[in-house]
Amino acid sequence: MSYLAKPKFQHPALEANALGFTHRDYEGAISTLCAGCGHDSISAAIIRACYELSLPPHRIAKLSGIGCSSKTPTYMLGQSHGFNSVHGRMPSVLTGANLANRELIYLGVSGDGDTASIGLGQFAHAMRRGVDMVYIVENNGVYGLTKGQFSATSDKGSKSKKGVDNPDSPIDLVALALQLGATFVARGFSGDKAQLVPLIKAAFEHRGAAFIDVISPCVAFNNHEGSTKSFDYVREHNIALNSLDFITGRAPIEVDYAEGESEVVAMHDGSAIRFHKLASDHDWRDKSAALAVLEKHGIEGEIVTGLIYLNDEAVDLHERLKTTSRPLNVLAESELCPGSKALEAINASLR
Amino acid sequence: MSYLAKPKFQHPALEANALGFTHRDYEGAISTLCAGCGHDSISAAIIRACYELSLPPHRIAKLSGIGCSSKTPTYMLGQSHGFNSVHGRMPSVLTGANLANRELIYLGVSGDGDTASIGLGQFAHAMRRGVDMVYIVENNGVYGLTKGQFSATSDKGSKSKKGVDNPDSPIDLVALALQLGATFVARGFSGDKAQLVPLIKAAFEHRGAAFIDVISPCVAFNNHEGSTKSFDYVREHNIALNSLDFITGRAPIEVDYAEGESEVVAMHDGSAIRFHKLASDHDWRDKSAALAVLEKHGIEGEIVTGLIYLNDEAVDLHERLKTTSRPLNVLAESELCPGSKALEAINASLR
Amino acid sequence: MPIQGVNDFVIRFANVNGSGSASANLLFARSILRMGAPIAPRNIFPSNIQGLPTWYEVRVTADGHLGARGGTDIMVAMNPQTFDRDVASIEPGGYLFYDSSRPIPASRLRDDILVLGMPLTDICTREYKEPRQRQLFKNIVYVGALAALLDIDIHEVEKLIGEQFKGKDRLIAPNLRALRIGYDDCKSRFVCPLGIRVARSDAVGNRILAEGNFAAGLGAVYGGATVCAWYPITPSTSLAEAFEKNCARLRVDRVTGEKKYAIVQAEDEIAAIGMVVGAGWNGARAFTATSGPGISLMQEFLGLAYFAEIPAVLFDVQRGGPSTGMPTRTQQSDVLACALASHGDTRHVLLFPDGPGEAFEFGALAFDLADRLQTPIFVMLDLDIGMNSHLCAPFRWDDSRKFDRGKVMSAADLESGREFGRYLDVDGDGIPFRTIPGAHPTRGAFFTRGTSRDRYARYTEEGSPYVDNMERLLRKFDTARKLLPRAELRKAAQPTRIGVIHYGSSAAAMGEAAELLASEGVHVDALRIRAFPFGAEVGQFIAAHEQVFVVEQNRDAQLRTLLMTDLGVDPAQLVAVLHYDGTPITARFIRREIAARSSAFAAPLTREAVS
Amino acid sequence: MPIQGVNDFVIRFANVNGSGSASANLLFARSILRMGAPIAPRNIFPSNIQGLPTWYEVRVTADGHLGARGGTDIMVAMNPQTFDRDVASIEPGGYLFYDSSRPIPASRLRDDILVLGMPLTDICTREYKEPRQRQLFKNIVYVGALAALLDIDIHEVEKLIGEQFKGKDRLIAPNLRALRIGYDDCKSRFVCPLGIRVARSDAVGNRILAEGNFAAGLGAVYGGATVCAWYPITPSTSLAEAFEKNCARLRVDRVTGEKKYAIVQAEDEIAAIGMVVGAGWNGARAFTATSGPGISLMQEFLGLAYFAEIPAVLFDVQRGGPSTGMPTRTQQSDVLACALASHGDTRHVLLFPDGPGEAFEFGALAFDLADRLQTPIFVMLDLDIGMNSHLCAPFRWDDSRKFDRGKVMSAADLESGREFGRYLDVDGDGIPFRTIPGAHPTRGAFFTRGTSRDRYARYTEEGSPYVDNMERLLRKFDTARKLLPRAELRKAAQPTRIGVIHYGSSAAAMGEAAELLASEGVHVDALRIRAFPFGAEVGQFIAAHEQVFVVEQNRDAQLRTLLMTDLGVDPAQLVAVLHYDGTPITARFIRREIAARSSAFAAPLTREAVS
Ligand SMILES: Cc1ncc(C[n+]2csc(CCOP(=O)(O)OP(=O)(O)O)c2C)c(N)n1
Ligand SMILES: Cc1ncc(C[n+]2csc(CCOP(=O)(O)OP(=O)(O)O)c2C)c(N)n1
Ligand code: SF4
Ligand code: SF4
Ligand SMILES: [Mg+2]
Ligand SMILES: [Mg+2]
Repeated sequence: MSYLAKPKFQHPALEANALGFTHRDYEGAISTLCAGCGHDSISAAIIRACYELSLPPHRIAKLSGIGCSSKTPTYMLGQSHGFNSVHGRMPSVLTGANLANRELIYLGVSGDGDTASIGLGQFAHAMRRGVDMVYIVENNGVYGLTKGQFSATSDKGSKSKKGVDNPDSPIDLVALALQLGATFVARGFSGDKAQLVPLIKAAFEHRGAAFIDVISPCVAFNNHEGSTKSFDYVREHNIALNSLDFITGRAPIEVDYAEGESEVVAMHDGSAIRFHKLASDHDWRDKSAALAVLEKHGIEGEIVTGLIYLNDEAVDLHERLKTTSRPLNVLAESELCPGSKALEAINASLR
Repeated sequence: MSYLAKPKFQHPALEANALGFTHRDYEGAISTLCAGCGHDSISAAIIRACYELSLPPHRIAKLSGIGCSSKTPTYMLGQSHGFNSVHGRMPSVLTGANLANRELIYLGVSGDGDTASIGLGQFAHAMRRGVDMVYIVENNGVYGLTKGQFSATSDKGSKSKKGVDNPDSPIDLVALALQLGATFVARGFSGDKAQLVPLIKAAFEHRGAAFIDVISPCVAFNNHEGSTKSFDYVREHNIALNSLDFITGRAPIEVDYAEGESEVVAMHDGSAIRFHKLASDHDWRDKSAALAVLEKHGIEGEIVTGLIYLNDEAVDLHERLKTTSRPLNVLAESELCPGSKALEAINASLR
Repeated sequence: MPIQGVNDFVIRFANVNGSGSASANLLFARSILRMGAPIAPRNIFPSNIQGLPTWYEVRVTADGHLGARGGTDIMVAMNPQTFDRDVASIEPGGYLFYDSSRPIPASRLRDDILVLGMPLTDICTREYKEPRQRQLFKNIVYVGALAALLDIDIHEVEKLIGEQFKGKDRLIAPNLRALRIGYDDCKSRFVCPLGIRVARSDAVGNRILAEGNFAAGLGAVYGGATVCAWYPITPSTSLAEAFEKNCARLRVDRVTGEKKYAIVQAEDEIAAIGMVVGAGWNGARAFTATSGPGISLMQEFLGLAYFAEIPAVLFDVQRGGPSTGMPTRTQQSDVLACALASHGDTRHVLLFPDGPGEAFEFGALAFDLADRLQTPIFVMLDLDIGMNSHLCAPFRWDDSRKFDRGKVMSAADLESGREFGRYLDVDGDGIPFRTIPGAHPTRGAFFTRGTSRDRYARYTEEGSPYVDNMERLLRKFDTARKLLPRAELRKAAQPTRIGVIHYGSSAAAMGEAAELLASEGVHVDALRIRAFPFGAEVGQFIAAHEQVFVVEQNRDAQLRTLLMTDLGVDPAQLVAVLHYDGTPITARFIRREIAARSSAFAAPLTREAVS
Repeated sequence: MPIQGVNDFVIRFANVNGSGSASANLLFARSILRMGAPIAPRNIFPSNIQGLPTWYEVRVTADGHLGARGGTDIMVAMNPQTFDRDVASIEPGGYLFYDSSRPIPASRLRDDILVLGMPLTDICTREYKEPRQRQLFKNIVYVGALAALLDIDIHEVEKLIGEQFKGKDRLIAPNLRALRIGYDDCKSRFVCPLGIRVARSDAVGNRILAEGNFAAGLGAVYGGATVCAWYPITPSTSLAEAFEKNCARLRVDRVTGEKKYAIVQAEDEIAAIGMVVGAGWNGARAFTATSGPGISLMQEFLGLAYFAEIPAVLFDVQRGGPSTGMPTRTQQSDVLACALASHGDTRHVLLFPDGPGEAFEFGALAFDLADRLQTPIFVMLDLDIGMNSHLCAPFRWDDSRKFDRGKVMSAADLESGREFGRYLDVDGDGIPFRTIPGAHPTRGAFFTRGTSRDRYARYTEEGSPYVDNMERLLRKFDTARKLLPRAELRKAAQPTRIGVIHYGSSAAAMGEAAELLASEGVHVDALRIRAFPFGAEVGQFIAAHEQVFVVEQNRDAQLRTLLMTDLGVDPAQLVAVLHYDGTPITARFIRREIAARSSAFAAPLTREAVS
């Protein structure tokens, strides 16, 4: 269990944030997912996070692959441009978009099928390149949209709705992201918004590849007894390493913790995260420790949640490429086209 | 450095093995790779291993993707069927071949570009499924055949021949294979045949997904000062965890170790591996330890070689699928086609 | 006057996805079948799991016209979201059946139709406590009501309920009760039956009702497929599932539980076709099932399989393209993507089944062809064939039939010293011999690659062996032409200069359209293409007609393109008739198009509803 | 009699891959250029890095015939592996220059050629100590010898050496020495010059010698491309590299070192095109460079880009297909794979440059077209254009030219309240407006998807908005037809009923073939296609000729297929002339084919060597 920092007063639905936007300005079209689908809770958490961070909605680009999860960008951030691309290839589309304009805020939404099966390669390489983005996998252990086949994150021995055991070893996307060089790695649970919203906020403020695996039960095909991705199972096996508050320069939030110690970590952009350690003594700066904690709890069938690894000194793709600080998509002709003089010199060298 | 068990007498080139085949019977066409290419040494090691194990050449199927490395199956095992498929997709072709006939011995050969870039997804999923095979990556950190671009295994900061630094974090295929469920994971060096041949032999005897990452310098494009995949660099930074002898039931080999302790491990098929611990006290049964040892030496720029992880109780793909023990490709019509009677029953159910 | 018709009307159910209506609607449809009246049911569903509009339509057709007809005679409007649209879509003189629990203002109804309101929700609220029960049984209640309205023998419905819940017997009684509630209430409320109704008939005969995907999956079992590698995608998923289900029933050793097949859900379509290629190379009969996006992803491997000559079978259950397009709608728009799959010069063999019957037949035959021709064989289904149930002749299998494994050189052949060259055209038909890996200790091993090589499979970069090989592949393609199922001719009652070429799921609508046209005095000979490359009969047919309509369910006249390139036909002779909005093509549409553009049609056209 | 010719012969170097011969051979070729004689050099290299046979051929052509000619007049046989083949391939009366250090029996030589043996190895062993030096300088020695044999001004070669090693000055002297050794030794050994020789000329003019890949990469710089995502593959790699090299020179801020471009070597072609699509969607000019296998892998994304209307540029440097095929050989065999890329109904825009000049021009233009048409634009090069150096007019750029960014609705437009519907055909040309993400705080955001939607980009599964959209895409394609580069007509000297259609790298050979034919009295009008879809002029050209040959470098007459489908031309009118063995097409080949099949050709054909 995690504890959410409760602000001192209630936000009414229409209260404006620092930018003057209301919560409604971050909402999207009405969801067409199944009633009770975990994905809808994640959409709500994203909306909340963006609202609370006062992100300008139109400066967010939301991209996804194909699947129920990948449909969700339609159901949030109606003022943002969105791109529901092809199955498993959101990472490359997002990378390209990011190359074109480094100033937007990139949100990638994917599913476990989309990321761990068909999209595994792109996922891995986007992490490795340090693309500045928030990459959220809405992980239900099944292919929702194609009606309930096992996905690659489905645990060995987990039962399908039809009662068949999954024979294959699961892919732990958190462990993979860690190993591949993601610099912000976390896991959340769609049923625990209190933990999830600050994670998403922190991820947005991180420069580099931020990955959040959100366990998100599929009520239609993977919420039964015997599934290790059902609401009940996840609630019972959730090991929350920490909870955190995201503190912007503008609006520090007073918090009231129930237990444990806390620690404030400054982020590169002047904001800060306040960590509140919970289940274990996990050091989120230590990659090996992170892998070990995953392995240890994994063997027990437990699901580690919280911020698992953070390296806020990350160097993102643009820094690696040494791209100009201005967005490439606004550079003018005069800056891009070398003109006839330069061409004459080239011609001369070819004689 | 590792030590090779020297048999008591020299094998002349034409001495027959237990099956009556000579070394020559395991050779292939003349290599068209660059003189001195590491890949040729690996081919020689594979030939040696197959010869020493007395594998029937025609019962081996050798498959590969595209690249200099993937060309090598032509240069070995001339009596075996080979399949030089498409770039990065050897794992799926091999999986299909294995499904068709579980009785052959499958050797997959790939390059670092072939496996860690375009083929990462297939590599991961083949490991995860426990396809019974020996999967060898001839890892030179570059794309040899397309003339020297960095590959995804190239270390951060490693210099290209043209003098450019690699900005991206490398993918460690050994760590990935481990995490994805490979049950035999090793690393070798093309310059150390003494260590490599027994590793390959042990891999062949392992049932399940056996992965060997073999560092194999590219003399044409990645053997210069500043490269971390050059002969010199690898020699200087090689941390050999162990050396091993592969002991078949038929022909136990007497060994003469130079240092350290040794241990004999029985394999599922009655053969045995004799481990000889070298550099550190690595326990190859412990996955977490294996990951930790990789991480530790990785930070130092050192290259861990030897048998890194082994789980000989692995359950291979066919066992998971509960396929019949006979090869699917020999099943007769009478076994496969249910005939008109069964069809009548089906028709009845559709009225 | 309300529409009249015995065993001849279209009923449409407007439901909400995931509300449990599907099984009730199927129950309704099958009860008509048990009355002996031919039906053509069709599902129109969204790309979503729950909560969106979905429709189910049943055409009851005494004449056995199994294509979609277009138009709705009676609408069962159960979805408030689409109510207005649904009401508007009823043919004048038709019927509206709806849940009148919440009053609907007259302005939202129509006065040119007969409106039948029944307070279904109220009835269920009265009869059942549990909300889920209320929801589920409401569906059965309306089936009961429809039985009354349409004069369906209630005992047939009862019998079906008994069969359906066999094993879950405690569910039988409550379902029967719900059925009876609907039936009785309806009888008490309206004059039954309506002008449209069902009457006992023997027009169904021994025909079966099957989905094309089921049939094709079963065909693969009969064709000896042992390896299936696939990746889920609508509308092909149920094909792989049908293979699995039938294998589980028919191919598992009773004693040991061992399976005589292997099914792998691959990580994507590239891996799926890779596995099929690997298995085919290694001598197993292997297939994948996919749809358009999968075909796009498989292109590179398809070029390899063409060039390296690997047997493989692909079932492409086509949906609306391009891109993700309309994943739950039907089209025939992958014809070119399959026929020309891959970069470079390639040509692939396609089969076009017209429904479940041929889906079964070609589903088995494809494996013989793949082995014989050593190349990928595409079985081109579409969503309409694959996911809708169609009435068709019972599946048949000749027990004396043997698998054709094609030209495989056996260990004995090799031992006898017979010459083996992997790409040697020994018989002049362009088809070389192959060996199966592991066959012989010292002979017959060869190296397979997608790069060019000589007749003995030795690597070469020289131009002339390359050309030699590419020309042999053309010869092989000509051989294919002779081995494939012939096109099927349906001659007009009278000699005519008008021909129509069609294929796949257009067949039923085309047959009906030909009848409609004939009744108007326009006679057309119709040729149903069953395979590509085309046999000689196709060229002859075109040559024998002045004007040839090519009926397709795509925008770009894809088969017409193949007719031009494969047979050298003048495009001026081929008039494209194209229906591609994602709904199944109808006889009305074909009739209208041909009538409008036929040189032989003189009578003025009356405007009418077309879908 | 030995072959005679001034500035008119073909020389071929037979070397071993990786032996350092490439730069020596280039030095040789450029020295002829400096003499003012037009040349057409071509590389024939294996798919391997070191140790296999490789050839370099220079056609010296006073008449400026820049296509491959076929046949070799003088062979520089430096590769013992291929010696016999090389000797056999010399034209009767030709010349053989070889390393006579190891004696070769007369039986392996020929007496209908002039044999010139020079003990190159012996000379180098004598002159140099280091084995590597011996190897490298041997190449320069033979360049010196050839200068003597062919009467090339040695000072031109010396000057070139000076330029080449500028900055590495200590290498100049030893190279000059090696050159001189060869020159002097040769003069002392043989009667120089030979019957074939080089003479000063001014036929080159201000032309440049450039590779098409270099030109296209440079074109992308001029066209304003800022994002390049690619995956290495022969023969396209050098295109991305040229972009990088030129950007590094021309687009890096001198002060900050910041780059006004981003190049990502993707993990594969799917990711490469995905990045291009993402960048194009986000308003950057983006491209990828690839070859056939990459095109196959990109199919799904290409369907998305077509349907979602994303600007993108692809350079397809075609090689021998299908599958891996002949990776180091040239073909035009991806025409259909590109024009029809993806499942579903799609049509794509192709540009066909004829060499480096248009590779540069179209390389820039493609970005304007992509933005204007909001769709992928394919620039179809091939290995011959891309990786061989061609003489062409200097690159030109009009500084008053502005990028055409197409229909982008700006923040100001949106602010002004102008109506925005992403898929609204406001102008009737089928091209809708788009907005760039982030443009305006509250207006103009839309959702991009590959599923069907209405004119305002709202998701829908209904048939009629889908059809509406697909029809608009056809209108847009017709608009493209009008915007693309016109086909170029080369009228015969006399009126003729024979037409020839050709494109891309066949241009030079076609021009020469037309001259050859004209000299035999057969006049042909030649139309060079520069883009697909075809402009009206193409249909008119075909209509105006009785017989139209379509010259292509593929097996399946792929452009001919497009002519039939796009223009409705009767295939009977289009005679395919197909050259596809992986070598560049020659004038001799085209002439022979047209002569053999032309209705206008009466004269009997003499048998001759063709390549
Ligand atoms: C190339 C391709 N293959 C297959 C599909 C079919 N498909 C749609 S969604 C999906 C799986 C989605 O699973 P996941 O990403 O876990 O999303 P979920 O629906 O569970 O949220 C598949 C296989 C497709 N759209 N494209
Ligand atoms: C689909 C596709 N893309 C690109 C290529 C070009 N290509 C050939 S080999 C190769 C890289 C090989 O690198 P690696 O696997 O490391 O092998 P190496 O040559 O270094 O042994 C590439 C990109 C190809 N053949 N196919
Ligand atoms: S099927 Fe599952 S994942 Fe999809 S919307 Fe329904 S509950 Fe959510
Ligand atoms: S290029 Fe490199 S990898 Fe390829 S053959 Fe030469 S040395 Fe080996
Ligand atoms: Mg999922
Ligand atoms: Mg490599």
